[in-house]
Amino acid sequence: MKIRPLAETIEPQCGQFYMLQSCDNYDPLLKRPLSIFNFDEKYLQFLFRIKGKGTSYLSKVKAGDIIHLIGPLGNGYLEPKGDFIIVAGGIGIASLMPLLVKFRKKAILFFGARNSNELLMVDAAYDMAINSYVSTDDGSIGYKGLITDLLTDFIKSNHYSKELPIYCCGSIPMFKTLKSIIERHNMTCYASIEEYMACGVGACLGCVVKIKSDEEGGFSYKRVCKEGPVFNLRDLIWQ
Amino acid sequence: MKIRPLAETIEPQCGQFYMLQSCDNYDPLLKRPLSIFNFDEKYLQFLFRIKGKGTSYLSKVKAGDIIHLIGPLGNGYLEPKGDFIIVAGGIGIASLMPLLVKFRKKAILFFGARNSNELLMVDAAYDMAINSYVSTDDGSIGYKGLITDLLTDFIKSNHYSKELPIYCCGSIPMFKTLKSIIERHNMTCYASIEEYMACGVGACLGCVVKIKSDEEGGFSYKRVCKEGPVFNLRDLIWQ
Amino acid sequence: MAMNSTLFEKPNLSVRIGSLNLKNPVMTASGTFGYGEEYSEFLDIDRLGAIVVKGLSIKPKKGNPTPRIIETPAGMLNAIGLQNIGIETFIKDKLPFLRQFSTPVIVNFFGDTIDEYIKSAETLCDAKGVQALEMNVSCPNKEAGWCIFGTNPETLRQVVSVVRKVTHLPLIVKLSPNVTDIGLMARVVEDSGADAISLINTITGMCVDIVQRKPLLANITGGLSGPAIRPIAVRMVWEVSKAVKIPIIGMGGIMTYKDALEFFIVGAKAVAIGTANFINPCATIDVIDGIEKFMLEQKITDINQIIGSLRI
Amino acid sequence: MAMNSTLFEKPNLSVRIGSLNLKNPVMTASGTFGYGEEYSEFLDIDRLGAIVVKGLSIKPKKGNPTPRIIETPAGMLNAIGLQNIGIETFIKDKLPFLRQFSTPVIVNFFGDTIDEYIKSAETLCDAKGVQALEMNVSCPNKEAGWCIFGTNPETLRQVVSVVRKVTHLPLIVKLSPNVTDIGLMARVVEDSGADAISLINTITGMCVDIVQRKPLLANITGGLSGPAIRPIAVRMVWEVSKAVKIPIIGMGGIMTYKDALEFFIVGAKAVAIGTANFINPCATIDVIDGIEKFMLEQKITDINQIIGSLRI
Ligand SMILES: Cc1cc2nc3c(=O)[nH]c(=O)nc-3n(C[C@H](O)[C@H](O)[C@H](O)COP(=O)(O)OP(=O)(O)OC[C@H]3O[C@@H](n4cnc5c(N)ncnc54)[C@H](O)[C@@H]3O)c2cc1C
Ligand SMILES: Cc1cc2nc3c(=O)[nH]c(=O)nc-3n(C[C@H](O)[C@H](O)[C@H](O)COP(=O)(O)OP(=O)(O)OC[C@H]3O[C@@H](n4cnc5c(N)ncnc54)[C@H](O)[C@@H]3O)c2cc1C
Ligand SMILES: Cc1cc2nc3c(=O)[nH]c(=O)nc-3n(C[C@H](O)[C@H](O)[C@H](O)COP(=O)(O)O)c2cc1C
Ligand SMILES: Cc1cc2nc3c(=O)[nH]c(=O)nc-3n(C[C@H](O)[C@H](O)[C@H](O)COP(=O)(O)O)c2cc1C
Ligand code: FES
Ligand code: FES
Repeated sequence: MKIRPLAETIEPQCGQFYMLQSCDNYDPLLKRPLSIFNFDEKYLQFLFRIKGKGTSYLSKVKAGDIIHLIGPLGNGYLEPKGDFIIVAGGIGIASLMPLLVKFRKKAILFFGARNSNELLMVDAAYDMAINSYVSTDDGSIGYKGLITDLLTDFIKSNHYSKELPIYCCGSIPMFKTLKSIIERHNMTCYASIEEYMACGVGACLGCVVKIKSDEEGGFSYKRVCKEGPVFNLRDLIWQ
Repeated sequence: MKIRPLAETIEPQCGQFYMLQSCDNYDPLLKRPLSIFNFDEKYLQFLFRIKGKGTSYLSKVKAGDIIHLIGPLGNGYLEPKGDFIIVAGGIGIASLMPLLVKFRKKAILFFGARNSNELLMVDAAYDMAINSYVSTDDGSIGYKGLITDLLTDFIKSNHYSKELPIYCCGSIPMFKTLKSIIERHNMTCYASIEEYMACGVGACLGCVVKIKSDEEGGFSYKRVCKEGPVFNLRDLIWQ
Repeated sequence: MAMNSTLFEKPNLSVRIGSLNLKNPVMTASGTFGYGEEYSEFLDIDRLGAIVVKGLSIKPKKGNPTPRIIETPAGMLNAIGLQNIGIETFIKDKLPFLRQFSTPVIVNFFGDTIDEYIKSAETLCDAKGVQALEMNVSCPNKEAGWCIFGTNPETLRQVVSVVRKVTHLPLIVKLSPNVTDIGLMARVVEDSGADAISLINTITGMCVDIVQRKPLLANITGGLSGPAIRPIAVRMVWEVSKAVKIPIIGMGGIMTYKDALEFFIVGAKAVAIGTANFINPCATIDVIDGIEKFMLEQKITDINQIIGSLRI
Repeated sequence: MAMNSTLFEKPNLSVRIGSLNLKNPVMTASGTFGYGEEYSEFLDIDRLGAIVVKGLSIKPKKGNPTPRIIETPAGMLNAIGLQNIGIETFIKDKLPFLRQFSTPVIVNFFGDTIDEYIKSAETLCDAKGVQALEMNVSCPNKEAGWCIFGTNPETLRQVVSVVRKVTHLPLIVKLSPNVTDIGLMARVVEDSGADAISLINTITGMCVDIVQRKPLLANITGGLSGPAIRPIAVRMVWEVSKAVKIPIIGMGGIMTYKDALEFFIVGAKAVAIGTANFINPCATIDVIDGIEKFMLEQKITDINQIIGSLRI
């Protein structure tokens, strides 16, 4: 979806997101978080998967309609200094695309999805990466299996790759596997994560995740919308 | 709005109505009552004014969309045996149009509205009536003033007209004026009235009006959706 | 293979509410389904678990002036004022129609005084075709300064106990949600001998016309129903299910089988569909079909495996 | 002509809550506006009638595990668990930012015990820049088996009375809606010396994941807010306005100035905007502007002419 802002806006950073209106009335009530997928002076662009009521509303928005949105929000990716690795799971590519666009031919892309239909924008991504590895759960395109398997193989066979930072966005199981990989190889990984959000601006404390800290209990709750959505994967704690 | 029923339907009677879906989710919650405006073997047609949330939703329905509706509902007009008078206030024409269509060149039409924009379908109505009298509050078309004034003049100058039944649909002030006219001249008037509705089928008792009766208090509550929407104007009591 | 094929059998949807056997656990909520006739052209009444009719009193009641209903976000307020034709006329004019069906008829009733409750229950339990009584205790007590029977544990105990004595029919007490501790009210009802509890009745609310500065309902306040109240209803059913052992009939904002399942999981043995009937006349049937389909997909053979199965 | 021209003057929107003067009657609801900073890039804090900050306790609190929020029809459930940075850190790190503005700062606070309430109030009323206190009594009392302070008239009286003694600041008590008789609670609060009452806090609700059969909130239950509860909130404000003389701050589902006006008409002297901030960061400002425009159109010169003007 392409949106032309009616007021002047701040240029979004890679990995930042917007909260978009999800209905005309009060059901669904809350705005929906979507990562900035692409932007230029005139348009903001979002790539999303129709999941439920909110995204289905957004999918019906027509040219000429006005929708309300808030953003850019959150802390995006710490920008890479040299080459880097991207690991995208399904619609996670939406959040990572700005990195590929901004740092053309600097990224080694690992892109996994359930099937070829969910492997969105793979051609565009392919063109902008140094090298691309693709997998699907059903084998309909690329390797049949998990993208993290391809990543593991790649790291094993390319020793220099351990120096590269990983940028990733995907599902929790993917993050968990990635975490064990980076811990094994002592790598760095920036992960953009998702949580249910109400405000998107840090006010409601609804979107928190457990982050390692010196506080009592060994963790503190950090807001995905404010301190995130990008965190150092090492610091994330899932129960 | 034209709707093609997906299942077989009963042919609606003049003055009956349908309850139409008013949103995709739960806000607004209830269906909206609309009079049948026109129909043939293939389509049901409704004419409505955008008033609030529900009608604004309906106005956005596109060809190919599926919407849920219930009907035909209620008791329509007792069909005229000979010539008759129609008194329509604004969008009230929607309910009366089937009478004009079914009994071509049998009706003397009195059609009033706030302004020319609210005088919908006036040309079509004109063609089907024996004779038409039109008024607007602002004088933008026809007589400047109330349609009931034109009717009063007409009755005064056409004695035979007192024998004709009146069919009317409009606002409460219009009904009140009409009521005093028919009582003065001992005429009969069938009035299609509006009330807030929840179920439309007689189950919720939300849409009642006071109707003269022998019961304690001199009235009983009758359901507009079931015993109505057409009542004998004489029996209606407004507080 | 024999084992696998059992998965394709129709799951069991029947439940017991006291001595009442229901072929499935989906009923209509009182006041939203008239006396059954109104919806009989839209659905097969025989498919319902039970039919609960509009609340009745000994004497017919005219009900409140209009406007009686008003929409609210994802809900509606009603102040019908318990308009009804009276028990006698019901038995004479409406019950014969309902007797045609195999679906049990549950009669919802109320009174202004304890005496009226007793008289109503007595009259109803002599009527052929009434299989259970549902007492609406969300109405004001004329004798005690019009405070609501069902919001005070003492008046609640009193009225339920006396009605229990005069009827052998399964007695369901329908709780008002306008209370601090719904679990306490449920225990009072259980102790007073009721066979089952139904909840929630509507939550009191009001809306104002800001230009006229008048209440939008002639009665000033009304009862809120519909999806807006569902989370409150689910919570209350859960609290009651922890408080009592007698069966619970859950309701409040159920629009789909998914909503109904929330109520079963927190402990309702049956559910009732209210406001949803207005939006979709076949809501009850769609809920029944939806539950059955869900159970097939999830390979659950008996609805009783779902009831009260909340994992915490 | 001179007379006519007065109609075009800005209407008066200022109201008094106890000894507190507000330039307009629109505040933020606690917990929905953080500590002000979060929204400061979206709106001019100086335009607000008052800013009510997220509930604070003596000790910082981590809050509940996640998920903490879930959407419901026209509403949301939250179980943040009163996560907060603690009063000390608030005074040190957040208050200096808020002191920059002309808008009064009202601090919402709570405790697990009466002692914690006292300590919180004492500490807060010594802090420069805190203009009023709002006591959240919708939290469990650790000493009395975790029952809610604000749902029992006795514990409510006790906790309000002692806090009243330790603070000279305007004391607002925020009532829980999860009670049978909100008017009674309001009278208790008035008798105990509070300067104002705010209501409603969220209504307890729950949602269930029907496949996992688990509550959708980690905390099992949460508080319902948003447009879904507005009719209930309006009714409660009306009941309270009939029960007490002290000023009322109304809230619950206000999305637009129209909703706010319903609260004024039934008797609220000020309103607070909660969940609406999430959907529209400028909701408070839009409500202020909307009220002003409405008053101009309706030729009402003073908001006090609207307050409690319900015609019945
Ligand atoms: C920072 C961030 C960026 C995102 N970027 C994108 C993107 O670029 N493209 C895209 O397709 N999706 C993205 N998502 C996920 C997207 O927000 C959800 O798919 C969407 O909110 C689902 O709404 P729904 O009404 O369609 O679904 P429903 O399932 O009906 O939503 C029900 C409720 O759950 C919440 N919810 C459901 N799933 C999620 C989720 N994964 N994250 C947060 N809330 C959720 C919704 O907000 C809503 O409150 C992002 C999420 C976050 C947190
Ligand atoms: C039997 C009958 C036939 C009707 N036929 C037509 C028709 O053919 N064409 C047409 O334009 N209008 C017709 N109306 C009026 C139409 O139903 C209302 O304009 C419509 O419901 C307004 O809904 P809304 O959401 O757009 O407005 P809102 O003002 O947002 O509605 C708010 C609430 O008020 C109710 N409501 C508001 N006005 C009315 C009303 N006049 N009657 C009943 N409920 C109302 C709505 O149902 C809703 O619950 C008819 C009404 C009845 C009772
Ligand atoms: C229009 C209407 C009339 C009602 N009448 C009664 C009644 O007579 N007796 C009763 O016990 N409950 C009555 N109720 C309450 C419903 O039975 C039900 O408890 C409530 O509406 C909540 O369920 P819902 O959200 O599915 O509608 C009525 C509800 C509505 C909406
Ligand atoms: C996310 C969230 C957090 C809240 N936190 C607090 C709190 O800390 N203290 C308090 O008294 N009320 C709290 N509330 C209640 C609100 O202040 C308000 O009373 C309630 O949400 C109803 O108003 P609304 O419908 O406009 O949101 C919170 C509400 C929400 C939605
Ligand atoms: S969504 Fe409200 S704090 Fe993050
Ligand atoms: S709308 Fe329900 S009885 Fe008429």
